[in-house]
Amino acid sequence: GNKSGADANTFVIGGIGPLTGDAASYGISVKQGAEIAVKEINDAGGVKVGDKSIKLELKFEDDQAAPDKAVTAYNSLMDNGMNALLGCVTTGSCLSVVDLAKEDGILMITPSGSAADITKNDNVFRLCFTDPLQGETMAAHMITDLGYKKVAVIYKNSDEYSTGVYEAFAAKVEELGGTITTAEAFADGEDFNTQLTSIKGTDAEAIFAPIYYTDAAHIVTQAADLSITLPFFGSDGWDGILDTVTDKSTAEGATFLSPFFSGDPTAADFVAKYQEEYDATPDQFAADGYDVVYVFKAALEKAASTDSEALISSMTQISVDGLTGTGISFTAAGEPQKGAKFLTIKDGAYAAAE
Amino acid sequence: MGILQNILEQVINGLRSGSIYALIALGYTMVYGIAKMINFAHGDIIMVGAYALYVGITLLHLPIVAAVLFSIAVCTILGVVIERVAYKPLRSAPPLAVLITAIGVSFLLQSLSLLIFGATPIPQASIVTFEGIKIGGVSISGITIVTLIVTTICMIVLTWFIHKTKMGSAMRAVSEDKGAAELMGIDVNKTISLTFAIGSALAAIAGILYVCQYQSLRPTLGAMPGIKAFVAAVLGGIGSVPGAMLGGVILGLIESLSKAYISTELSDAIVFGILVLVLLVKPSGLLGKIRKEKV
Amino acid sequence: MALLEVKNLGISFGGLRAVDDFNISIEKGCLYGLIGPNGAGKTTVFNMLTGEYLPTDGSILLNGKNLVGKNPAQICQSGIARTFQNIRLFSKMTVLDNVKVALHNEFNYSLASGILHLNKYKKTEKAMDERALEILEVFDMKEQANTLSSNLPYGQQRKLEIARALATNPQLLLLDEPAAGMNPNETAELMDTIRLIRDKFDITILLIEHDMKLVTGICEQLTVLNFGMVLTTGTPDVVLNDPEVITAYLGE
Amino acid sequence: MAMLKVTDLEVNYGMIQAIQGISFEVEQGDVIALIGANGAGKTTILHTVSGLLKSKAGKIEFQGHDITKLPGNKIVSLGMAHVPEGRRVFADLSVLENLRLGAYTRNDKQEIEDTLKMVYKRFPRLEERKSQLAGTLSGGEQQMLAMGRALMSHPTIILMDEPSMGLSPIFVSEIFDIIKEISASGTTVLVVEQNAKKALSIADRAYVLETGKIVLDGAAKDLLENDSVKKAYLGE
Amino acid sequence: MKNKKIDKQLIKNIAIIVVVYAVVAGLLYGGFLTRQFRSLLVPVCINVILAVSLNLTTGFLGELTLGHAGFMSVGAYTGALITMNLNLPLVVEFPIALIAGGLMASLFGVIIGVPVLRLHGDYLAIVTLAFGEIIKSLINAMSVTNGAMGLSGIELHANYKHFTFVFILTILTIFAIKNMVNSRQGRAVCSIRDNYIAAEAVGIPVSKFKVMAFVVAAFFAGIAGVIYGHNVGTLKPTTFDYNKSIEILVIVVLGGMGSIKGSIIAAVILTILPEVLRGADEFRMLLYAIVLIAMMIFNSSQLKERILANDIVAKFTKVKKEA
Ligand SMILES: Nc1ncnc2c1ncn2[C@@H]1O[C@H](COP(=O)(O)OP(=O)(O)OP(=O)(O)O)[C@@H](O)[C@H]1O
Ligand SMILES: Nc1ncnc2c1ncn2[C@@H]1O[C@H](COP(=O)(O)OP(=O)(O)OP(=O)(O)O)[C@@H](O)[C@H]1O
Ligand SMILES: [Mg+2]
Ligand SMILES: [Mg+2]
Repeated sequence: GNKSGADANTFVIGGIGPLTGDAASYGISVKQGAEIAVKEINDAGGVKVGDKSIKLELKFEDDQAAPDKAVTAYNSLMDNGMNALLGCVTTGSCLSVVDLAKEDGILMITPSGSAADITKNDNVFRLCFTDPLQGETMAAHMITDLGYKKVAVIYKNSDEYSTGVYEAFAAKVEELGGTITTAEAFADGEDFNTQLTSIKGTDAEAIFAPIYYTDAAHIVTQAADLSITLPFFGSDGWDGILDTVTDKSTAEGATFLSPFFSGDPTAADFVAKYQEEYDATPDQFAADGYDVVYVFKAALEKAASTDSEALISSMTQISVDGLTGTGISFTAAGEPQKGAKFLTIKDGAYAAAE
Repeated sequence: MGILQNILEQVINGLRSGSIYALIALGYTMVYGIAKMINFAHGDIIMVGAYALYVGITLLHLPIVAAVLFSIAVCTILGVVIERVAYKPLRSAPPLAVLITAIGVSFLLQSLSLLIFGATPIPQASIVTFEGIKIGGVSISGITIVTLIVTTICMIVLTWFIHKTKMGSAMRAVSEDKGAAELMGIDVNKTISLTFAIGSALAAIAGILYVCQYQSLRPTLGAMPGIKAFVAAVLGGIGSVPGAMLGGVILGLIESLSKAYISTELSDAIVFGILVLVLLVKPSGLLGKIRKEKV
Repeated sequence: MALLEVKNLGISFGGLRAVDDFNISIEKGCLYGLIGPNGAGKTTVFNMLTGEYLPTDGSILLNGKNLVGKNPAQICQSGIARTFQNIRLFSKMTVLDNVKVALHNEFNYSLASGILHLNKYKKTEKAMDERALEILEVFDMKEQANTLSSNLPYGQQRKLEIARALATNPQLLLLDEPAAGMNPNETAELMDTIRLIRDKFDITILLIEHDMKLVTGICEQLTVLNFGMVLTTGTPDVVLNDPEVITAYLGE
Repeated sequence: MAMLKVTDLEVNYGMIQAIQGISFEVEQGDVIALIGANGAGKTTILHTVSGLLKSKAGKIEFQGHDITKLPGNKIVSLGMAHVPEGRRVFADLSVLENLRLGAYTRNDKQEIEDTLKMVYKRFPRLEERKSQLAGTLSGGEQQMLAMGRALMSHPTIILMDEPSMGLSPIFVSEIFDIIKEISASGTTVLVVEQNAKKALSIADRAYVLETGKIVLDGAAKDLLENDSVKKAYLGE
Repeated sequence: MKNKKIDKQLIKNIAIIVVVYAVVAGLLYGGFLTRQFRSLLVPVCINVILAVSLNLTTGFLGELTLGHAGFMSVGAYTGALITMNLNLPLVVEFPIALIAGGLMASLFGVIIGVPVLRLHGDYLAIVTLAFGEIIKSLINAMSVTNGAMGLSGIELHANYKHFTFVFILTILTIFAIKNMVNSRQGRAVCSIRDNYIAAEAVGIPVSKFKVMAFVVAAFFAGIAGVIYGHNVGTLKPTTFDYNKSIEILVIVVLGGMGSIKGSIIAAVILTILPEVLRGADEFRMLLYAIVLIAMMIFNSSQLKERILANDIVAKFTKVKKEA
């Protein structure tokens, strides 16, 4: 193949995520966030690796969120001289390439693949929280911190992320002495009236919806139509909801876990750049993509080498101040160590929950 | 809250999505019944209609009525152009070839809108401001009522048009035998274009009401409703206009009630299972004629 | 005992009584004609005999066995084959394959030997080819064996339909207007062929035809149908001189 | 001037040349018969004249217009009607709807009603069955419908492809009477028939076709006496 | 005279197979293939198997089938669960998985057979679509299949390293379907497509052969599923949705219904095409759509006929068309 990246002065980061199809918005966000980071770094003269300075190059491939396409995307990237993998964006794709990455011995960091199994190999790291961790954190927050006893759930049973968070959440709620009044599933589509009506028929005190903002936007809108006033809680997928609802008041009071908050002063610079470049407000995925690039940078600097093995072993020794957390570090198991933020929607804007 | 009220609410939820399915199925059946092709791009024309409304209102700042007309015009023209460019060269090809081309057109429209409008969902507020009504504690939203009314009107007009007008019988003639229709002096190409024009205009209306209902736009928004409408049209009986409406409403009701009272996890399996059962009992759909070929 | 014994056969389509109290008895080896004005119900009778339509009443006995309620494939296997008024060939198949489809029940091998091309497959296919060509030979169509059936001219398509029906090895062959669309010479040829089939294959034939030359030329018995009911039955010279038949059907 | 003039017509089906250079003329009010064996190309000629098939070479003129490249529906609106082979009635439409479609190119309601009455008079069976679906008619009934449908357009020329096929003897005579009547009322008729004897007995002129070429033509009554015609097509 | 011709054809086919194999294997094992193309070898074979088997119901039986991916998923899950739980050597467990996956899928083919007896045309198409969705939805809700999380860590028994084996399976499938089509049973199936009233009238038990076509097609789709699972290593229900079924249908129709060679060629082209278009980035799907439409239009255009009528091309394509 044409190993354009083989040149010693560039480090090729391969990205894999959905750029077309139903999940396209997530992949595109990651890609754009990463592009900003790459540009920033290169504009500032590149990464200091040992005594020379090298440039980063991002090659991002579409996998349509399909595991088999992720495999060919991965191989195509390898043909094109990929040095490390930023990806995949979705869990299923991650699982289908982790073993390939292990075989090739390259460093792989997924910005948003949250299933526990992804990091089973020691060359794989993750920037986001795992599904179980999110579920448990939210359960503790709702039951222990806020004192809810009865919670209803809406989750997407065709989605591994949503199901993963839900299952851990349900187990934790039970453990903490709460009850799930009803767990309403959905597979596809934009109509949640039936599920919401069912919830209305129970005595739930709050609704937990571990889903992405696209679906969440429909849910809050339709809940308002049905005059449901219960408070909503979400997972990190909720980030971005305010730009997707027509009436921001419908999302008022919703609380969700997010490592990233576009209103945060520390993110202002990034948000401005992103807005200028792509004419959109960055969401958590964009921030994830951005941060992963900086993690690569830190690892490169620490290892003082572009050698994969050195990079992988330097991963546990770095600490990165990113958009999704300050002082992010990684465990040998590949999990991130960073503080979770609860965001809440207040007066039609995101705010840090107290 | 009483269980009865809950059931009633769920029925209304069924009507809410069912009325949309019905409206989409009407346009679907129109093209399907006359051009004898499963127009897999129909759902995507709905998507275009929805985006056109957004462009009209939000980007061009048109008044609502003008934006609606703009959306209808865009879809009508698009429908005719697609027919001319992609389907007409395949007039003498087997029907499945046209079906695949339609799938190609569907991909094309989706990727174009992805390129133009991006993947992030765009919010678009409803243009229906009518609040809806409340009967005995159960409220029916304005948009549901509007959709039902619009669908019913479309169904009546369409039925009348196809069965009572000269153009309508020309359409049915073309659907059976293009050559023989030509021998009657019917301009086959014009008739098929007209079919697509009407079908696409209906798709635009469906797209408009769809955004009003769900208030959000994305490039793949037409895919699911397209399949659901296909299912509804077959459930109601292929080529039957009232059947399409009935099929859509029933599909919505089955969906809602099975989700509410059987299982949300298995609701797709249940809905499709019921569909299979209905077709086993009535092999030509609810209102379809059984036409045994004369031997 | 007659080969075919039909008693009180009747069918209605909605309000229309298309065939009513139809009786016919055909002896083995007979060349029997069914005639009558357009829309009299002749094709409908065929459709009931072959299981396309379920009669509203009456019975159909072939060799004393009742056929009412059986499906077309079963009836074919019991020994009745037919051609159609509007030709129905397997249009995307060759002439030879059209005939071989009809040999389906005469020759047998399992799906496995078909997929694995076992010896049984090869032997049987060879025998089928031979048999099919033998039948085509009768119709002088051996040369066209590898032609796509839809590319045949009309007259040959009709002949192929007869050949295909013959291949099912029937006892009774039903022909619906075999000479339609043929010119007088071709019709004369067809008459010879029909006689030949009857003699060579020892088959009983019931045919519908409007071409009087063919009817008088080869039919030994006639039944005239009018408005779904039997007008008269008898030998051609008697039937065709019946004044009622002349006014209803023949004219002049 | 000839009403219909065909010059050096050639027609192909894919690679097969079905018509290999044919010329003929039809005069106003005449009955012209085309006879020939199966597969000679009779149907192909009619299809090409009425625009359902496109010719490879040659020219077709109708009432002075060059219609070679015109689509079928335009040709029909110039006053041509075609009773196609295999009847091709609209099976899912009622008899009446079929007939009304025959008058698609006409606009005067009253005239259409009058023609409808005339057709019903000729084919009473059609009136009896006017709301039956055409597909469930018997073969002969469909043939009547195809004929009636063509008459509904009030054509100046009518092309008939084996109009007597599948009709009972009494109706065969009736059909030929109708052809005579139509022609007497000024309509030109171009008829393809297997029943060559009957066809020649009512025709003015006739053409004999063999594998895509005209091998003989002349006054119909002369052809009736022609030995080779007698032998090949009249079964004598 | 006919037999000789068949034999000649057979020799020609075998020659083609040997040449194709030699070229591909040479490139692969000689290390000349890029990794991208290397990882496409098995997917190409899978799509060939899927397309050829779908051709049986859609091309030869003439029934539009929109749920082929459903059968594939049944095979994929069955096979994966077997190898994940058996822990026998590859040579033992993988063949067991293949056969079990195929059989399980054909069992579902029998279940679909019931509606197949009563319905046809678009009504049947909808029912096949419904079955595909029902299967997906059940897999999503079941615990053995691990629901939406899917299965992962499936041993890679069928990735590019096992290309020879997968290639042989593909060839076997092609031969099986081709032989079936040319058998007495296959003729019966085709006769139903061409004119089912006439088929019944010459004594073909129509119902039996419709079901048979579905069962055989499902069997091979199941095999393709098993290979799929053991190539990618992960399975999730959404992979086998209606879009996957459509993808296979596109291959069959583009290749020409009832043409096995066409299916093979189209499967190769349509699997590789989107990958070749990777360079086009965000315009990839757009280009894919345009190429697809253009190919369909060209396929039934006069231009194609004219090109095919050309002497040299005709000589060349005749060889190809005979199968
Ligand atoms: N499926 C049906 N539904 C309604 N009417 C029918 C049906 N089949 C036949 N008929 C009617 O029954 C009558 C008998 O039809 P049939 O086809 O048996 O006539 P036929 O004697 O064969 O006439 P022809 O010589 O013209 O073919 C006709 O009037 C026809 O319209
Ligand atoms: N669609 C077609 N494709 C290929 N060849 C065709 C097609 N239609 C007709 N032919 C061939 O063209 C020639 C002329 O056919 P045509 O139908 O015009 O004959 P015809 O004189 O009307 O015969 P018939 O008396 O049987 O109706 C025949 O050899 C026929 O096989
Ligand atoms: Mg008849
Ligand atoms: Mg002809």
